[in-house]
Amino acid sequence: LESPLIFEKSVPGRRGVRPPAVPQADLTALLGAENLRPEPPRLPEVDELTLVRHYTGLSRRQIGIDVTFYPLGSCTMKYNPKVHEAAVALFADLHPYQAPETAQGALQLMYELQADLSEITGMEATTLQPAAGAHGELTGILTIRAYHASRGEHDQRRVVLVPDSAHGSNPATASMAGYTVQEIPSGPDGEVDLEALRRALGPHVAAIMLTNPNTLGLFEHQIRAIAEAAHAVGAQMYYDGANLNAIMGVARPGDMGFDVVHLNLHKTFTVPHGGGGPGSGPVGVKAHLEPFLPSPQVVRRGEGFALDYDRPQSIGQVKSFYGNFGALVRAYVYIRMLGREGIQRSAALAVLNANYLKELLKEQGYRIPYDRLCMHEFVAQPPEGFKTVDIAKGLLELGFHPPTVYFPLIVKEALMVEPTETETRETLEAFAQALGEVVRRGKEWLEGAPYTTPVRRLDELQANRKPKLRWEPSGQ
Amino acid sequence: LESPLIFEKSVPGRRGVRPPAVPQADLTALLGAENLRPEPPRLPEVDELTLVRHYTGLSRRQIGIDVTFYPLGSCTMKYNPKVHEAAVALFADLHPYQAPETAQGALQLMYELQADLSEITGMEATTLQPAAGAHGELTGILTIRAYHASRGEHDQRRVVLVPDSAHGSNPATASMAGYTVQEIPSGPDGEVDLEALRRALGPHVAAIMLTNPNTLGLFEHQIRAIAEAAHAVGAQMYYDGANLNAIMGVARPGDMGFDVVHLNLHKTFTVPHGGGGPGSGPVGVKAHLEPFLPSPQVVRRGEGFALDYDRPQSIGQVKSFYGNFGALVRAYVYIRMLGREGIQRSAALAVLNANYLKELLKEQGYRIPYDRLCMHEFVAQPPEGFKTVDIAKGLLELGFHPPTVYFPLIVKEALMVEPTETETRETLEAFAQALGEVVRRGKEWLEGAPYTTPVRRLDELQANRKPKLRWEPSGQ
Amino acid sequence: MDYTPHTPQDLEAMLAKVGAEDLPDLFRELPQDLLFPPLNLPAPLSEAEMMRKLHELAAKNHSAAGSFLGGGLRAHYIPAAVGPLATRAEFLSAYTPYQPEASQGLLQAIFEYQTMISELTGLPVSNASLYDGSTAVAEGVLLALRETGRSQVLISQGVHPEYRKVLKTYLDAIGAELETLPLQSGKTPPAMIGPEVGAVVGANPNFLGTVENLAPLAEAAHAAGALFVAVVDALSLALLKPPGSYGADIAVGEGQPLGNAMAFGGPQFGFMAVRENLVRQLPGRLVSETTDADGKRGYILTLQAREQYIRRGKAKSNITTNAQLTALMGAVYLGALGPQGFREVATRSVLNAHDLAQRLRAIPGVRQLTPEPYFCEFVLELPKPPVEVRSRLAERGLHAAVPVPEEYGQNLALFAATEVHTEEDLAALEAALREVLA
Amino acid sequence: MDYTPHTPQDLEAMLAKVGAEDLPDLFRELPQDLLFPPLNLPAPLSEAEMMRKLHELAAKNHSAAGSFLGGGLRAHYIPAAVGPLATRAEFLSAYTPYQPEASQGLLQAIFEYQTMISELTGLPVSNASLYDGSTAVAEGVLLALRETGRSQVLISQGVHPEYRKVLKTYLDAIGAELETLPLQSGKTPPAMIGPEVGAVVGANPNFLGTVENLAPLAEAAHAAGALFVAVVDALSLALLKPPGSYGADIAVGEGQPLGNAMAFGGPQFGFMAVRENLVRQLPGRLVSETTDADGKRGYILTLQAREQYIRRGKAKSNITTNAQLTALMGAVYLGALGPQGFREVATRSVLNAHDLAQRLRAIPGVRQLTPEPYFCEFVLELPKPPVEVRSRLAERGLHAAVPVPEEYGQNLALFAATEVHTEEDLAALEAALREVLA
Repeated sequence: LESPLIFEKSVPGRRGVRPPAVPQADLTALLGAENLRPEPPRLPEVDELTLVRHYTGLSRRQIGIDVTFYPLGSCTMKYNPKVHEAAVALFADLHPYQAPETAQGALQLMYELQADLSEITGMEATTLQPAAGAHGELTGILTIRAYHASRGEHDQRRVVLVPDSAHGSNPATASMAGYTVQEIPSGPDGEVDLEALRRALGPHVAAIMLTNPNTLGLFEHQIRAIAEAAHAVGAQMYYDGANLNAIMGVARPGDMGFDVVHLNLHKTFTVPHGGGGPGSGPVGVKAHLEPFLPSPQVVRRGEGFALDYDRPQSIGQVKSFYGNFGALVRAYVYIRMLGREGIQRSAALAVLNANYLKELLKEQGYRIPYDRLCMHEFVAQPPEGFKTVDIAKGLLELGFHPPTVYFPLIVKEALMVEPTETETRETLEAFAQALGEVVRRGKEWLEGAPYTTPVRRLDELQANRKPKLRWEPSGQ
Repeated sequence: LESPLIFEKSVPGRRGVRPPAVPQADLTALLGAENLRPEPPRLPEVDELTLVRHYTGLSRRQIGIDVTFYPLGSCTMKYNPKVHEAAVALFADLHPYQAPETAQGALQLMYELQADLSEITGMEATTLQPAAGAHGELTGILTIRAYHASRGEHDQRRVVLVPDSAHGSNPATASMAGYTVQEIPSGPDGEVDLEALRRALGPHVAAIMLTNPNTLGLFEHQIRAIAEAAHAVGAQMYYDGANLNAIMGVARPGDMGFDVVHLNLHKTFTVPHGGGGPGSGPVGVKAHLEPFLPSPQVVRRGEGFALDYDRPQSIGQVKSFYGNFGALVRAYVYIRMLGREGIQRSAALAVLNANYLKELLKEQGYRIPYDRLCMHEFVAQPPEGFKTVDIAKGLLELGFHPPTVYFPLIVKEALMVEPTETETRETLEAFAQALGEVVRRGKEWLEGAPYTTPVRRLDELQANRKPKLRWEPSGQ
Repeated sequence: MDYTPHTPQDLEAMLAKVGAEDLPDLFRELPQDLLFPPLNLPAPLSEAEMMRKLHELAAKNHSAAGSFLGGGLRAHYIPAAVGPLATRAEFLSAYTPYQPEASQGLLQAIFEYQTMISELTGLPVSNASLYDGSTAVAEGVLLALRETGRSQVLISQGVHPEYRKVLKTYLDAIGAELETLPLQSGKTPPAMIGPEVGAVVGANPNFLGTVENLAPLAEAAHAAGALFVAVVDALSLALLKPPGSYGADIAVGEGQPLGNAMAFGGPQFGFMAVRENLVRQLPGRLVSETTDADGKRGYILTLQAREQYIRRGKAKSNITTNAQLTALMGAVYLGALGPQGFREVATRSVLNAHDLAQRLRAIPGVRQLTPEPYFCEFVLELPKPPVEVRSRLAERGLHAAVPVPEEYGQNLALFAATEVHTEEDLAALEAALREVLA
Repeated sequence: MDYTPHTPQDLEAMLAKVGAEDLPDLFRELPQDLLFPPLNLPAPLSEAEMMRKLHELAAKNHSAAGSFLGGGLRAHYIPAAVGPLATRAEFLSAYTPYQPEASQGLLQAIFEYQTMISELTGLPVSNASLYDGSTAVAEGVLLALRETGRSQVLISQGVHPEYRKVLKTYLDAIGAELETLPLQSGKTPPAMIGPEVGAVVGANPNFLGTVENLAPLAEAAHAAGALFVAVVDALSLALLKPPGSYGADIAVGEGQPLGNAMAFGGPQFGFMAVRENLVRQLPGRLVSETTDADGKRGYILTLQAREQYIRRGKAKSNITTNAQLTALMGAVYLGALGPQGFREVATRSVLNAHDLAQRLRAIPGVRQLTPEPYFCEFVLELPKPPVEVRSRLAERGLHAAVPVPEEYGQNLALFAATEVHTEEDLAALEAALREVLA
């Protein structure tokens, strides 16, 4: 069935929700004739039922974790507990500028979460302000930058080292922070080439950004040697928390030698992804970096809690107000319900699920370029001659969301699979069967897939060459 | 895709939501060994994500008003405002036995709703206790019975008159109340045959049960003559409120001469149908019947509100506690938001939509057995040679819910169409087009329809002959 | 505001097509003096204004969320997943699944619900739900009378007094007789059952909270040719013998403890399960598995010949709308907890109730009326009027002490504990009651 | 409790298959002394216990639902339909729509959102959202600097002080210079714009609430070869000229007033719209219409070469996760109200603010700092410290008087009114402020 745009359902004069009655008003007098817009924005004019059917219908053309298995590598698409939504509703009507003595519950929650996250990461202070993972990266790198600047080394340290397997956000962040990015190659074992890294290190290096486990799902075994080498030349160790789910509570970045860590609360700590956000990207640091964290921090003051703006060395603010509080509530609930044991067990089972699925994939003829005990995810390749994009589209036809495709860049035809700990063994087995099935159906079938989704393969080239980015009223 | 039962997804030992920890307990000592069940009930054992996917998946195999047009005649499938659900959440945690001074808001709401419903129906008292329309019918008929009994006429009045076009619940209710049911034929104009009615009337008649407009969507024009004739022999006039949406606020049953009226809050007053309930069926009566209404009633007492159990002539209770309070909240919200004008306008537009759609159906070759200005609904027949069941299945294939089929019984191949006032003209036009389209696609196509629904036509005979009413563990 | 989408242009075109001049003209064939009465209703409110008024009304209520109130409904915890799943828009806004091809979601969910109720009760056939516990009792008894062709009913005083009131209303309607068997020392005594008795009804646990052995009553009923109706607390079935195992032909009860809000008394749902041979006497909807035109498994309403819209005056009941959504909440609840979680909720409720009873009956002047064994509710005799005690407790933020009808004795109050209570909660109630009774 | 489904049998079979002895053995290749540190976390809670603790925490907060607080976020009414629609499970639990065939719902919704933002701003291209208003300003300025290849920024003091702080953080990172143009009599004065300035930023209404004519500033920017960035209040665009019409190359702002809860400051969403020729410089996601293999219309992420996961160090921004769900709330909100309803919300907010300002500035010692014309927020000079006034008002159940940074003057407080306020509300605040200031 067709899915018209809401604008195409619009009928002039039709009304949805009506606000309270508005008295007669002379807006010209109040706002100035020269400031008034001559015509209203062409928003859709629909009744409430049409609105409801429109968005309900759109949701039925959409899948999410609640619908099916969604093993996107590096995205940690685990179950988002429903209790989160009940929890966050209790804190909806708080304004960031209300008197702090009237928001003590919210501040206490943030204070406790700061402590919990520091504990889980092995850090000594945490800011909750960044709005997402990449935003946390920026915050973390700026914190490092401020640290170097405070020691008079800013002009000297202009390079950030990033492995070639890193998430794209790492080099992008380093660029945003004004750094030159230097890529470090991976060794044949998929880990950072320690010798290459050593060669690249020097007094010009501000930081190394690492994901551990890395995007191949492999734990960097030489992490301590890396940290030592970095620290020996005064560089800071940055931990990209995107893959923390593998080791949350099991091994702490702080104990590995990292100085800074950002977390993706919407990955590891089960905040719903919401179709791409909002997320939350707290940043934890060791004590020597604490003075540079953004302002304000939540602090204990007497019996209560307060916002501390007195942070003279702070990098400043990275977002208005105090962070994505709604996401913080959800992460807090998650941590407090799981406790230490639940957190560690969840990480271990994420690893178990990934390894189990990796074994099943091998049985289906998929190739595993780095076939070791993996962490929370692994990278596979389709059987010889098959294209990853086709495998992905075939999976859609069988009702599964495909893994991340063509990433990391260092593996050809990569399928990056992260099942997460909340999936059942039966689901993993059914998924492996489906991966076998799409191959058995053959290339011709695969190249045409998907067949019964709301749309079939879309023309991306056309969209890139001649993007159509908004609806236009007909006749324009 | 297949849709396994939740039992088929069950794995021994798997857990979903966990309650607070339970201390070691000797249940044998507390409850007695002889009282304990030897084996737990075989409830499904699933993790929370499996639960969520299961019911989310089931919902995606289901349609409702929020998904598509749903013009079930006599069912008043109008839009259920989302504000209702926000409203009812404010009153979720009230216990019927908490001290009344701690539930004054709830009691006030009920008190005001009693008054509003009396006003809208033209009655003098209303009970909110019945749980559904048919339950209200029973309450109303028992109230009439108690009234006759109070006058010593119970043994004499053993008959309830019901038109042949009536809802099945009317005769079923009269039977449940111990009455003999006598059917009154409809005249050629689709209305009650007044002469036949007069012949049937007499001192043995307890009540006449009428739906007005009737199930053909026609207003009984002679309603006052009917009421006079009934009252002349001491019979009571019962109004089945299933079709009130046509005339809500426009013409009141009380003014027509009815003594009792039940309402379906889940039809006329936009309480969601919930897949078949819960509903709510308040009953309004004229003053002479008030003493017989169920106990308790909500009354004003001083500054506050109270439950009055001191009703010596009451028929007693028809449901535990005070009615389906959650439904009452929603109906209250609906009435208070619409006000008089909104209520009258909604009724008028329900009638306009029905008449407009009736005209469109004629253009598509459908036959209208009683082609007059209809009220909120009308009865149509497919073009000669087509079967109603096939039309219905064809509509499903085109994404519409079909009208009520094969009712009322007095019209062959009946399609009973009630669009309601919340549908747009475009929807009505698209629906009429679909009705034309299914006929154009021809009988062969129609007999195979639907094709792409989650299942195709189901074997009802098999289900009746050998009903399978529950899942059985395999091997049993 | 109303929810109609009609623009002036729509009105003009549509009125023209149907041959009416304006909206009132649509009613031109009605008696004109009936039309458009001056309704005395307040001015319409916008949604924002309405929500504000509702918040004001809600502020006049105290939450009974953590209360110790019982007597049919209790404050259990509802897992957060239950509401969002059961009230998915497709479930909330659907009608009765008359068109099965478009309603497989709901039909399958009902089929699963029927299975769960069958498992809880130990009886093979469950319907799709009834309004509530009280009307489920009435429908169960009517079923028994239909099946036996008799017209007398014997009911234990242990059945909830409101349920008995509702039953009386239903039986009066058809002229059947209702006799009550008074409790002795809190339990249902052996009964003499006459030859005209078609239904014998007992409750387990009974209204005082006591777990009864109803097998003798069931046997006596059967010996007299009557059917035995067991009224059971849904939660108790996690731990107690299923009524099917002690001779119940029909098991009924209230579904609220299974994942439904107390909602000031409604809606809940009533459940009913019966022996196989009673299926064609069953009131209400039934879903059966079947196959579709392609041989694929599917679900459909079945045995509809029992129902009013087919059978009219000869239907088994007039029930039409039932309590599908609240029953669905029950099914989701049971699915969320599973057998182990359900057992834990019940166990913790029992333990809390016993702890609480021990604390409260130690207060001077308080005596426990409910004999052992009891489940998660119990009745105490208080040295002050329960209505007053309930109010004094409420002033202290505690909701407890439901006044018990005088037929059971003077100054009696019902208490319940559930899995939501902590030891501190129990201690707080004890302290408050001591204060109130001092 | 955790959310893992593994039974002991699962564990055994799966561990065997992967060749591990137990769960810790999965980490055998890691440095062993790192493993399983003794985390200092409280004991785990069941869902019921957690919700109870949250209720306790929530009870320590006062609701700001009907408040007069402004400065970036305000207490507007959110229609009841917005939440249930935008948080349908499929939207809530989806990832970024990388697989368009399975994500048409979200992609179409974003395409519609882009259209709505384009309509509000009068600029042809909107991205799919940014984190919030503050980061949208920063991203907008960075865009202008990329496009112009310059490294100086001139910003009006009328831009929200927190937004300027965030911008400063972002600019410091790349060594760009930020110069602030102080307000004169509450408005942005004419500016001298140097040849190295790549971005000029103004706000409308500005932080004091005043509606400014930014056309001269935009013209001056263009004359100097800079781009002009307008920071606009989303609600104001119902009534005020779209920034595209007075020369903005880039319009950015905070989305919270469009159907999002205040949520103690987040999440909201930031919006950004630009001139056509800037599209390839735009940060964040973009959805385009296209066609599928059957020629059917569909939607897809486009111009991804701008983004970090393709372009890495050369990306236009590092943004990945954005604010899709809160932006969707914004779209549903605008769809629910339509142009008329949106206009009414804005109008009533303006009228209430003007009524309120009139009342409050009549209080002895109070002076209005915000010049005419102003929208729905305004700043007053108070005879007592605003922090104290805010607290005293809060004691009276009224939330108002946001302390304004001293860069704008001494003892200043910001007030806002919205469509939720009635005349009684305004009178109540007036009375309370009189009391507090007396």
